[in-house]
Amino acid sequence: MTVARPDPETIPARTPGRLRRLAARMGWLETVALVSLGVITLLALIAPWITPFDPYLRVAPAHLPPGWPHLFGTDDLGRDLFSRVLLGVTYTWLPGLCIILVALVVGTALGLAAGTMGGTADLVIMRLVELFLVLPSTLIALAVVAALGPGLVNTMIAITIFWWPWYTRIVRDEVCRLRVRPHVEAARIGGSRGTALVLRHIAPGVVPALLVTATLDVANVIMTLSLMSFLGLGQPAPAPELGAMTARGIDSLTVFWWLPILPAVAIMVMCLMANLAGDGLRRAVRGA
Amino acid sequence: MTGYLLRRALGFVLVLWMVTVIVFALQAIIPADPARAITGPAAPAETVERVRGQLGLNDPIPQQYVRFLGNLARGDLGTSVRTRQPVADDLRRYLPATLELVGAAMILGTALALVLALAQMLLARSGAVRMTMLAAGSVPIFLSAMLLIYLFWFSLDWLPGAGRIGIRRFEGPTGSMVIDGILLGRPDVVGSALAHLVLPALALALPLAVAVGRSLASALHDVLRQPYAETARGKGLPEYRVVLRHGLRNAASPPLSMLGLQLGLMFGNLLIVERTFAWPGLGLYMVQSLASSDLPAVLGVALTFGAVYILFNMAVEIVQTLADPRMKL
Amino acid sequence: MTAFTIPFGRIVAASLLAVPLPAAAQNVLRVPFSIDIGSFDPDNAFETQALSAINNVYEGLVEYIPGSTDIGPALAESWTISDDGLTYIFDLVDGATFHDGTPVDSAAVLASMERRGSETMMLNYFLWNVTGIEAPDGDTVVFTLGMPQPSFLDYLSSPWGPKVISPAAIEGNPPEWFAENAVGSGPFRLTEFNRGQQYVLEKFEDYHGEEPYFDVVEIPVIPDIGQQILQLRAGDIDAVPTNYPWAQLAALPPGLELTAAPSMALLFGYVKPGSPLAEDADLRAAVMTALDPDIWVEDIYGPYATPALSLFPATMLTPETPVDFPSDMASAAAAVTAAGGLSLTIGYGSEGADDVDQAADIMAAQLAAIGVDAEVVVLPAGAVYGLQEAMDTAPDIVLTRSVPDAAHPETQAGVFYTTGAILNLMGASLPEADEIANGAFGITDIAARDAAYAEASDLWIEAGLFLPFADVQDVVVHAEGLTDLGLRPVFLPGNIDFGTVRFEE
Amino acid sequence: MTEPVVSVRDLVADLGREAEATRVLGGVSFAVGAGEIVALVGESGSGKSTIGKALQGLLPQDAVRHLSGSVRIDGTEVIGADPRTLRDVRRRLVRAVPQNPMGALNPTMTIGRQLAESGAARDDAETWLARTGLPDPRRILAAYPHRLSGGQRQRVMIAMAMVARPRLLIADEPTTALDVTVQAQILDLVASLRSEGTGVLFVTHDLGIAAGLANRILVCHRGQIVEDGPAAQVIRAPRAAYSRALLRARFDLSTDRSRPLPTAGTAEIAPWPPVAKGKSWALELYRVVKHFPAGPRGRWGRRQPVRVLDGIDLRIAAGECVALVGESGSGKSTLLRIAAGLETADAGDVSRSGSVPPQVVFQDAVGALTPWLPIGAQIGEGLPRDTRDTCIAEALREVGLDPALAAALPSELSGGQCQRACVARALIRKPSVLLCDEPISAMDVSLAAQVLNLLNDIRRRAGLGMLFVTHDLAAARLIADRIAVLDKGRLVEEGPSEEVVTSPRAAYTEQLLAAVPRLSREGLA
Repeated sequence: MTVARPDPETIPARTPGRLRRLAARMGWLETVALVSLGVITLLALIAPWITPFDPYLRVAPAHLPPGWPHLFGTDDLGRDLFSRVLLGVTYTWLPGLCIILVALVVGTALGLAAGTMGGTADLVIMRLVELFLVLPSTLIALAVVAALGPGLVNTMIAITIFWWPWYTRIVRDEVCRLRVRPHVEAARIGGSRGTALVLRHIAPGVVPALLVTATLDVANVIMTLSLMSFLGLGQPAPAPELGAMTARGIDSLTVFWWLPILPAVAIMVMCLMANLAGDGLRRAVRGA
Repeated sequence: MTGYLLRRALGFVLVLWMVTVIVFALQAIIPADPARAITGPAAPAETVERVRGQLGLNDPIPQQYVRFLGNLARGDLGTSVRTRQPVADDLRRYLPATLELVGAAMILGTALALVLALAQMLLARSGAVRMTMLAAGSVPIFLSAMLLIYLFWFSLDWLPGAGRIGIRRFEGPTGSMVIDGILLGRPDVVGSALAHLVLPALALALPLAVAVGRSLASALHDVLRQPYAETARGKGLPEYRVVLRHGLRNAASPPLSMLGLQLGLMFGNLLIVERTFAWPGLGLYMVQSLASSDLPAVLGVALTFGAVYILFNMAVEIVQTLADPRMKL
Repeated sequence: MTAFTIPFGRIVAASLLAVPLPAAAQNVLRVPFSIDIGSFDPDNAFETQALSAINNVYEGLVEYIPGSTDIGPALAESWTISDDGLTYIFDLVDGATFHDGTPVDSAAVLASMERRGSETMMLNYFLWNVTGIEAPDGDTVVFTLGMPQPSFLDYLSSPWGPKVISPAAIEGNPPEWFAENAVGSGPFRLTEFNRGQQYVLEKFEDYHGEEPYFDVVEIPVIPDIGQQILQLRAGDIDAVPTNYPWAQLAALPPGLELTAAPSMALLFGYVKPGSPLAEDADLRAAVMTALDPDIWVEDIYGPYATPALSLFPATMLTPETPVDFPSDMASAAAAVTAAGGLSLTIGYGSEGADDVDQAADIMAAQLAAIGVDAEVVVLPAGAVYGLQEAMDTAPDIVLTRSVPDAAHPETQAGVFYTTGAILNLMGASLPEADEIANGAFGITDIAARDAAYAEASDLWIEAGLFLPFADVQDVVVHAEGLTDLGLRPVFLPGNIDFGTVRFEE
Repeated sequence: MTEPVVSVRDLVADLGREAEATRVLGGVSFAVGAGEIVALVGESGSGKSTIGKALQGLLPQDAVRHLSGSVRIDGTEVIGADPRTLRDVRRRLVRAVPQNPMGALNPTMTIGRQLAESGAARDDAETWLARTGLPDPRRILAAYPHRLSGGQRQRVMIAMAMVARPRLLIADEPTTALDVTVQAQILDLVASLRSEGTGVLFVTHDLGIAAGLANRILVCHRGQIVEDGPAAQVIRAPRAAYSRALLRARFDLSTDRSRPLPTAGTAEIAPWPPVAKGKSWALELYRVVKHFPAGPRGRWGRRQPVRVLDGIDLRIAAGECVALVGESGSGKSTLLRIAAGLETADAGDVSRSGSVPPQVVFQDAVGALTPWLPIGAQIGEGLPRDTRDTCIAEALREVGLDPALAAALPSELSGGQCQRACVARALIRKPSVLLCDEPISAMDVSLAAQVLNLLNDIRRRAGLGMLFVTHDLAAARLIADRIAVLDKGRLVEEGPSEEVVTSPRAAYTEQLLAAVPRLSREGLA
């Protein structure tokens, strides 16, 4: 063998700390926000056990302004507002995550199906998606809840019904983009077929776009949930749902400002964190 | 062009039809009984039964649906249980106020979005503008509406906080106070109507401005890294001209789509804003109709909103196409 | 800051608003409504907040006297009842005219009653017992009843009772016309019906009775209570008639005061027949211990409500022995434990007022204290009327704050409690109580009548079918100096009588 | 050298986003005189484009970590100048022609307005458009960029730069994105600018182009100018070792095709061993026809079909390499995809020998690897588990990669390594035909030579049939036994490589041949 085969090239030194590089690309503010999403989820999970007072029972005179030991003051019935807001995170955050997760699962499955099967399946699914997307969703979700009866589960169902098509569209578009990418063609030529091809060579490529959208959507879902509960369609009392708490306290704005403002601030913080984290992820993914 | 419009019109009808199916299906599962709502809880069973017969509620659902579609084709949306007026008349009465408010919110929101996005591009690359934007967009609408009223009307007395106009008994041909005021040459009416529009429109516009502004900022960011932006800079153009002349038009498409989508979300907020600002529009009508399970009215509002939404999105699509010479209708 | 803002506000007001000031100093009363008036038709609508508007534009033959359940003259200046209780003869007032200038005479009353009695009218049941109406002369109307009905005058006095409408208007217009127009004989004329925006009543100059203080009543539609409160504080409106947050009544802002009056609004609960609460006496006693209104009524309403005495509003009848809630929390908890735990759902209609959801809220907390797993559900609009069709999913207790049609106990029992009653939402049936209530129908002696109804009330409570909680007052918050609001117990809360209300000089 | 319009002294630049910064320019000094064309030659990553950007003051602000030295253009200092001065410099003194004209024009603005923005009066604009050889300048002024072809756009870009009568024109690989025939025309155009008195800095990776065009050549390597001299001298007697290596790796139509290309580190090269052409056809295409919906839209939004392949007959024997040559849009990639089974033909037959379908080596080697899977897993996909690891290691060694790379992700590899991995993935399945879709067109010369050698070696050793699709006749001649020329969906010429190159029959082939830049050392002397 006389061919000058080049010397075997060696592995380039792996750059240390992929996470640190991701954080650097996201920006510190966004990284903090992303971490705080995890913290909020943790808080939402353990909130029922760490509230300083029983959020359902009268623990002090009504309408105490924020102070010690009642950090956020007390409400109309003398319940500790801080405990209620803390528990409210559970009642607002977890349903929001649930809606997004369910929508993600359904949307992704249909999007993968539409994108990879093509033909009639694609046509049918995407027409359906388009229909759902062009319907004025909040309005119909309201009507759905009005029909099914108020309540957290019904509200979640109503919102989910109008949320999955977004993900289907994103997944389908990404799949269509990825499907014609050389690496998929290469895998096909290499003999990879069907589900294995989709799951190994296509689906993981959809994750970044989905992740960004889903993170940004947390804020949207929370706002929609709180809107529903403001209209009296969310989780009824005594569950301390943040939107409902704000709604109920709104008449006290000028008298007991902490009743509407502090739950709303909690909503704001959650939305802000989700938005920032989503922005950061988007930036990291797109390399802006 | 004809083909395009034809296709869109077909889609338009299809979606409206879907709305009718969904709302009609809701009617079938809703626990309230329209006949009972009409006759009142005190009516004897025979009367309720008779009204049921008159309303055709005893017919099979498909038959009811077909009849409903037939009436719809003639512009008959039935009679409101609550107001005892033809729903079509009620809609005509409430729609102009809503269109005026939504229109104002759209214009204000788009303008705000532009300002926010440009501020983010040109002034501060830091997080300050973005944080303000995001925080403003994260306030629940019912609180922001109330805060606007409290601050700008109650505390500062800069702007009116409720109703459409400060002048009694003014009526015009279009139902939009601003346009009627202009048509009839009444500057006082125009001024008052505009002043009344500011706060509710602002409340509606805030989430819109944030969503569209972010979309625009992101699109601009991409566009300004395109080679042609570099070409423009290479010609020695100042950055603001690069942004305005080369950036905006090319970045217009995603924020325009976002604008169209936000209209759908705005309908939900509209219910709250109209309620809080005592704005006599379809949102208010909807809230009250929902509360009294006035199905013909709810159906009518849903159809109207659906039509407005779809028409607007069609218009957005056409504008997008016009903005980009590469696309052909 | 204020130094800057005030001129700015003025400039905006001067340049943009250009609100023309009224030329002559008129007395204008501005009272907001939370929702549109659905229909102004007195015969065909169950309005709640528009009662005083309708009752100030239209008049019936008789009416309740403000602040009481006594019946006084309206278009009839006097009346006689035959000894057998079957014939009522009304003498009409002299000189009354409709807003269209036509005189109010017996023919007009006949025409109006004919309209009210017709099948298409929602409120025709007010005349169910009337077999004939005659007009022997222009000033006299004679009603003949099918059976003695001591509550008949109450029915005629009811805010939803029959009104006298101009026959010319009935002749000349289709029935729907009355949804937005009115020709009555009351102290005010309906001059503007601007749905969703505002309604205006103006003083009727030729009114036969006492002249009202206000020349104009403006009724803007302001759905949001927060907006109403701010407008009241800013002086843009004169009263917040209903739903002023109870918690804020104790410390009203300067310039505001409140008028509280007795009301027939009774907060009570329907219990689902067959629920453990209705079936098991021990559990019921335990639940009642926890729900004892003595404990929580003040938390919600402050001084403006009292624990209920029976299933009838205290202003309607006062029982000799009020309902007694047990108070031993320890044994209540023990009973729940003994039964192996208990879970209950408390429901209320989504159209319910804020205090009802607060009550549900607090009840759930109270029940939690004795180990009951209580959940609150909100029923969709209108669903409370369909509960009997879906009993398996119905809540164990449905809370409501309701007002009867009239001040007679029959209107309470016959609408809410007796078997098959229209608003007997859960389909409760207790024959022995029905029997007593039906027996009391014809009793004219007030004491005997009340005793009978009180006995029926006790039976219903003991059977665990209904639970009375609180008599809630009618509280109107208004500008300082507004007086003589003319609040009537039978009217729904917040219905200010525009004919009597005035500013103190 | 005439009075310099640009003089660069000790230009040092560190670039990098976020934390890490890299020294991209390490003390660059040179000058360009008026009316002089200076070619800046270097491989990708050598910093040659950064020099161009630095001259315009257009280095991305948020990426510049350090910038020092001096760039004087017509007496104005650019380094450290305020934005106002920089804009003025860009408007009056320095203009650039981009690498890819496709994206460099604003799609939503007419050519006329974009030229006007450049400071051109209408007459001026028309004159310059005409000078660049564009027909009907008036029509072009009113047109939107998407109406123009790539060559036309590049002419517009040149006109746009030249209307400002700049002192210096920076042309950053202005021809690489264009078809070969258009490339030559653009080069002629650039050469003609000399007469305007404008200095031209011509950035390129191709020594051949540089030699044919420039007065002087600068060779750029790792942020340093390693060679600066008159073009003829640099080509004939390069002083720097790097320049010599560049020259040696370069191939054109006269390169010796009997032996592997010389690459860095190889001194003496033996000729290719003869390869036995198999008796059987490894791949047969018979009257293949293909349509694409690419025409104008009909009423319901459907596009009219356009015929992209019009009855193609092509056969490849085992052990034989056929090069398919054509410009973009000729249908050559479509043909390859049909041969690979990625698309089906509308008419005609495709038959392949053997049970393993043809494997493909793609142009975009990085893109052809799934980004989130390790190299090894991709190479060994579908292989029996027990022998997988040894097979992968063997395949990696075969293409000259360290078997330890099996665990690496594609993003951790260089472009050349990725292409080798792709070849390994194709070979491990032991196909009878290997299809190569422009595998070297995106590569620097030295890398291209390596890959070309590798492919040639492998097909000879494994007796593979190979279809080598390319637009580069020089590469085609080197690797292929036969050359087929495709023009607008038709095969216009087919024959043994040497024959096609030396005595083409089709006019189109002649055109292609004329466009290939040559390093005629004699001519320069």
